[in-house]
Amino acid sequence: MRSISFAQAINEALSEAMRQDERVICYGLGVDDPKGVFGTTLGLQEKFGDHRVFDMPTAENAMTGVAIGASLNGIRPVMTHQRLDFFLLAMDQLVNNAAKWHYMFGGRRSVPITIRLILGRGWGQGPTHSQNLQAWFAHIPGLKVVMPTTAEDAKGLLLSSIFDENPVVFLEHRWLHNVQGHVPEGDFRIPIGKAHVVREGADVTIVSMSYMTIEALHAMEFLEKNGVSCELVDLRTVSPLDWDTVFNSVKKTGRLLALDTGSATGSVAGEIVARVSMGLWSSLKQAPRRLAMPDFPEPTSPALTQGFHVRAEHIAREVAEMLGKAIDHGQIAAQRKHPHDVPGNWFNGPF
Amino acid sequence: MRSISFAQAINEALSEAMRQDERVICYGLGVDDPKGVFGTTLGLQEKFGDHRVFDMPTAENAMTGVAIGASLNGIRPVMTHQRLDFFLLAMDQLVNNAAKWHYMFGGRRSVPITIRLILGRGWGQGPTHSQNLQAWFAHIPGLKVVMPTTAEDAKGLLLSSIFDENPVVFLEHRWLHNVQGHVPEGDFRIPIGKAHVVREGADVTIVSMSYMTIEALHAMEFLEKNGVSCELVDLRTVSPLDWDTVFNSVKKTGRLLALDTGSATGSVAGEIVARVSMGLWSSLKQAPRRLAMPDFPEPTSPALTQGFHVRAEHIAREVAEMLGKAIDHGQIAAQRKHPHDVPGNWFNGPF
Amino acid sequence: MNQRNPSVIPAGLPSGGAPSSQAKALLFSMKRIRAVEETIASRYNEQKMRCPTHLSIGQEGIAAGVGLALNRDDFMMSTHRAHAHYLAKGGNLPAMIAEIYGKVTGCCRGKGGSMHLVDEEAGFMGSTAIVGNTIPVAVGLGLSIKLRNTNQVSCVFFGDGATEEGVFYESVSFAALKKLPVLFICENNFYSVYSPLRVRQPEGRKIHQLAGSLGLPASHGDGNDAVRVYDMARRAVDGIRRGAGPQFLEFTTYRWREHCGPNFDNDIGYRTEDEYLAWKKRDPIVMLQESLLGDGRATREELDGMAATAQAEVDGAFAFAGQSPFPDPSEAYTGVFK
Amino acid sequence: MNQRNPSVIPAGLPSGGAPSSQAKALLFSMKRIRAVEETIASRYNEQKMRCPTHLSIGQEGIAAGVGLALNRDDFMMSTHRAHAHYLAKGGNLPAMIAEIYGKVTGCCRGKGGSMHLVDEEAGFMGSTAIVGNTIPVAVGLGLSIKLRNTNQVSCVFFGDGATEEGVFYESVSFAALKKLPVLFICENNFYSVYSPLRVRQPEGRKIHQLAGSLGLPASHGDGNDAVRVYDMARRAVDGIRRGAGPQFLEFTTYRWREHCGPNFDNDIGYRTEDEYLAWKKRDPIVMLQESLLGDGRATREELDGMAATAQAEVDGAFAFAGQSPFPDPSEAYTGVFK
Ligand SMILES: Cc1ncc(C[n+]2csc(CCOP(=O)(O)OP(=O)(O)O)c2C)c(N)n1
Ligand SMILES: Cc1ncc(C[n+]2csc(CCOP(=O)(O)OP(=O)(O)O)c2C)c(N)n1
Ligand SMILES: [Mg+2]
Ligand SMILES: [Mg+2]
Repeated sequence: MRSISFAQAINEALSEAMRQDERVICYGLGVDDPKGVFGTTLGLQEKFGDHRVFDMPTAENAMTGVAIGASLNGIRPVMTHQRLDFFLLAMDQLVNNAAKWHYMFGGRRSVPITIRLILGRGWGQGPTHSQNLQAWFAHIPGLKVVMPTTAEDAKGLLLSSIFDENPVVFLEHRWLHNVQGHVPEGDFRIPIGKAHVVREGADVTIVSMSYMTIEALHAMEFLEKNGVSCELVDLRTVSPLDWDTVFNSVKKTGRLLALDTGSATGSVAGEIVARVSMGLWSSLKQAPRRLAMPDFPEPTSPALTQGFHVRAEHIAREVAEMLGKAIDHGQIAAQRKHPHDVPGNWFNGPF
Repeated sequence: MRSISFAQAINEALSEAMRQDERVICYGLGVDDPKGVFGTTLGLQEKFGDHRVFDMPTAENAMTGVAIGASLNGIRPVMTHQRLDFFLLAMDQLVNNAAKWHYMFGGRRSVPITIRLILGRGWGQGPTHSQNLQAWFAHIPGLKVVMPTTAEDAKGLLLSSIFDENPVVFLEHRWLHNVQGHVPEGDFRIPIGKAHVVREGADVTIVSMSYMTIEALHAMEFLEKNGVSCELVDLRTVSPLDWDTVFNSVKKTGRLLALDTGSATGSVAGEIVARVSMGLWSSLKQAPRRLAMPDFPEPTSPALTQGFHVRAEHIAREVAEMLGKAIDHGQIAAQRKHPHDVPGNWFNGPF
Repeated sequence: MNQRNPSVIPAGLPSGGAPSSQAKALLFSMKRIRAVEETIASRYNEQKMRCPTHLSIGQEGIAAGVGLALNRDDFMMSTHRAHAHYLAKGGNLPAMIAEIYGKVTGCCRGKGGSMHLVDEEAGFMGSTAIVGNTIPVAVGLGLSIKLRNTNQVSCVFFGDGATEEGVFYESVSFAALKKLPVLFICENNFYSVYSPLRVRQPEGRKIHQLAGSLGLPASHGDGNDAVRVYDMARRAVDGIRRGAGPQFLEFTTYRWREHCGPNFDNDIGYRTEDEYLAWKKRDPIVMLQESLLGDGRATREELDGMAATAQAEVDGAFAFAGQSPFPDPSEAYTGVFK
Repeated sequence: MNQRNPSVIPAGLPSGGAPSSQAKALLFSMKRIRAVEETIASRYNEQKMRCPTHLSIGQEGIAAGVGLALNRDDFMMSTHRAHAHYLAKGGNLPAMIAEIYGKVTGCCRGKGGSMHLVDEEAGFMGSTAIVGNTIPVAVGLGLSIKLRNTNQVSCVFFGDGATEEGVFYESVSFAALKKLPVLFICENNFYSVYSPLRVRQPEGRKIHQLAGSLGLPASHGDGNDAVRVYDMARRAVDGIRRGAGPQFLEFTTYRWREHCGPNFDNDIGYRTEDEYLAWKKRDPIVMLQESLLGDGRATREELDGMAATAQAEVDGAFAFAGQSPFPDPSEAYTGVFK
């Protein structure tokens, strides 16, 4: 199968959805500009016209309400924001309207909108271009929250999101846009609400989402060389969360390390630790653990983000500690070939 | 000591703060109207003038920014919203500005604002007048989140909040406004970030906040008659959370039941279960538990809220189950003298 | 497609044509709304309608006028104070009363209450309890109309207070930018809860002028003159349907009773009894009735007949609501997702 | 209290009085800003300034004019594109460059970067990276001035894009309602990132007219004519200081380089090279320079002296930033609360 980037996979999903169903529209700041939201919306306006693909005013709250209203009459809007942080302006429409519409109007009508939010990190994004607030969305009944890691999942889940009958918050980590992967052509869907066991393993269950899955894979490769076998569950959807898959894995390994790209306190990883502790008490061999962002805003200076985010070495260290093994996890960082604040040398700012 | 209501205690705290410090101002929709925000702001404008106590336009986002700006020049604004739900319009100002200001500007300046939000419940408040989103605020580094239960704590914590140098979200549960209690006169403070061991006990630690503490007390009274001794920790502040007090109690009892007025998934109670599970593994005698709102919006019809919220009988049942005791918890509900959707017969709507 | 709202027009009154039959349709619509609201008021203290309820008594002229100007398949959205709009658009009355009583036969199966009404069959797409937050939703409906290329209009009601929200400004601007088929109706009753305009809006602001400066035709009129409201709304709707883009109408009016609930509250100090009485003299129903009687377009008997027809329908609706079952408690735990 | 911003006025130029000395102060301020921005641009690709950086080259006239019209103890707030404003208000230049380099000597100790600047000693109260979100904060400063009864003015800069946010509307309305001492400055450079006005704002909208209809005096001018900007700002500030309430000024201008970063991007298709060249001909620095030389108010040597003075200061600032230490990584974990 051909290999394309996560960003191209998003672009393909949008294109496929719009081709299939003329009710799908796509708007947001810059969707039709020369950069095309990190390449994800390039060419769509040319293909589908400016009535279906359009730029918008900087008015996040109303434009979310507009999506809701359009969806009540059969349109399927996909709205995009270049950073999640900007979307804080639209919490009223998202939470008071979109999330509740189907319930509060007695099931008469749902709100099939998809909201793409990009999660920033590193290279000076700073406090207001880096927030990973999936825990907020997951706390609100009525929202589906999707966080793909691979290009394949990005395409399959975005198509499922667009054709889902409910509001979906679709979170794209900026460090994933250039990740390559094999992606089927055409209409290809991954169901919302299904986690993926990326690697089977025996000793520890690692539960991750989005970019954390990449770091977990690096850590596991290293751990494997050191004789430690982890099972990696990539959530893909954080709400509704696939508790069965998580529970089945922890039942098998008896150990849990939950990862999160957001701040630790009140994180989705915390919820996973809580549910596993409450529900799988007797299967657990030891205390569950969590690795997440510290409870601080992301600082801007590269000197301050050094060591700030969870990386493979931290994951390896944590797993080693759980198993009481001495492992030289420092090797992982030593082998990294690019500065700590970029996902790879392809990235040189600004966003 | 004289006994006053929670609402009067809030009123006294505001009055005391404004008397002491002319930099304190107080505004919000209806603060100077004949109802005075459930009585909490009555008389303030007469005492302190309409330059310090004033109504405002229905413009929640800008008015939060206004509070931030005023606080940068030494003013201490107390802003009030009759429901938390309305404040969803102001998340940009709260999260992107207030919470981060001190950090992102290198500690040059903090934002000493207090935001009073009233949490609805029952009597037909319905989906958009009943949200308990403390978990959202607690997830944001840089916010303090206070949730008093008693009149005494309400006064002491509000005074501490107003004179705190940081942004404080002060959450008042609507069902508490008429609760009576002994409250010291004058300037009386309870420190932010300190939980209160309301009752000592041996068998189970119940961690609660705000109105859940009232239900827990009812449950414990009943449990005590049945020979079960609970320790009740009223958090009072949910961020920063007093982990020492929670941990010390669980170390003693070996059992945890965490209560929350918000939706279960991603709740503060979940974070407590997670941290206790991770940190006190070997002290726990059994799986920790959580009781919180179901993951559904609050419906309007009284037929649908019947059994919807956590009540004393649920707490008693849960504790009894943990201890393997058979207890007829149905008695608690049977003894209740007013409809299930009001805190007492003093309440007859609409808000 | 082009028929008027049938349910607001009593048998025997033609649904268009001569001015006098329109006037009678307006009068009946108002009387019917008034009968509903008065009945709610008189029974509210029974504590069986257990949800916040905002009455429109005194404000019926606007709902009636705008409702008559719209087609059944046009869209309408509204606010916390939505009963009149829902009814004027042809919304199902028994389903509304049942909703307020929390019954399973309610338009939201009891989940929404008075502040959340919906009847999509009548084009009433929803009302919500957050000030200003249906405005962009109605604009989104307008966008959908344009995309689907139908000939509908999306109409949204909101109060003077709602125009203070940023989302109002953003929504009107977007409708103007895209020339969407949206009719904005501001019901200016001079108060937001207990707060008069002067503590909320800059001195000298005229809401319709402000709206005009955002980029769409805007005018204002007396909301207690239902015929005038109808004329203005009709003209606006015609223009919008011709593709001329959105329009804005502000109507002044007055709420007679308390902001939320059944009582009069002129004694508590935020407004004067005199102010209330002056507005009461301008009762939109009485004014239209007198005009019809005055020039002989209607007889006293006709009017009594309307009142009786309306009251019978209202009584039926209350009986329906009363007899309807409550939803099963388990329904609270369903319906978050479709 | 009444002194002009000292740091923007080169030695030998008096800080007020004759028009020619004001013009020279403006010219120096612009040249200094330009020198800073050009130096950033030329060194940005070294990848040592690791944060998004929005340059103001071409737009200096507005910052210089408004900056000179304000007193040092007046307040100023700004946006993602804040360098020019910070400098024109007298903000500490070395601390700004150090901030962009992520150094501990930066005005935010490295935590904020280019998009978060602050120098309270110069009255520069902060700039942030969320479009529109300093506008209400500046209005809150205005409220504080009124409450504390000082004679200050609170000035806020924002772009044409920011006027699309509801919070802009809410903030201007509140300032007008309470007659707060706020000076709103809209820098209309016709673009928000790559988006021209026509895809964002209703046809025919004039931002200053819109602002005027919100309830405050509003006018507009050529932002590339620094003297005119200064005159208008000075008059507005005088009125505000006399207690006449808020004012709004819109200035048109043009950003020469890409939205964010150091490059030119007229080739990528969202605007034309011709448009850029037309604006470049109207370089605010060249225009003022030619005027001064033309009527003999300044000599070529004087101007060269200014350029040299500015560049020396800029070089010093970059040297300072380069030599400054990074913050200790542990600082990332402090300072959430005071
Ligand atoms: C965002 C928000 N803020 C505040 C409220 C509280 N509230 C409910 S109704 C109302 C009055 C609104 O006034 P207006 O828009 O003039 O409508 P009216 O009640 O006069 O019909 C207010 C402030 C709310 N529901 N939502
Ligand atoms: C709320 C929000 N939405 C979107 C963005 C992305 N963004 C950053 S700068 C910018 C352009 C704003 O245009 P304008 O206000 O005209 O300022 P200019 O860049 O032209 O100086 C945008 C849209 C943001 N930072 N914040
Ligand atoms: Mg009103
Ligand atoms: Mg611009």
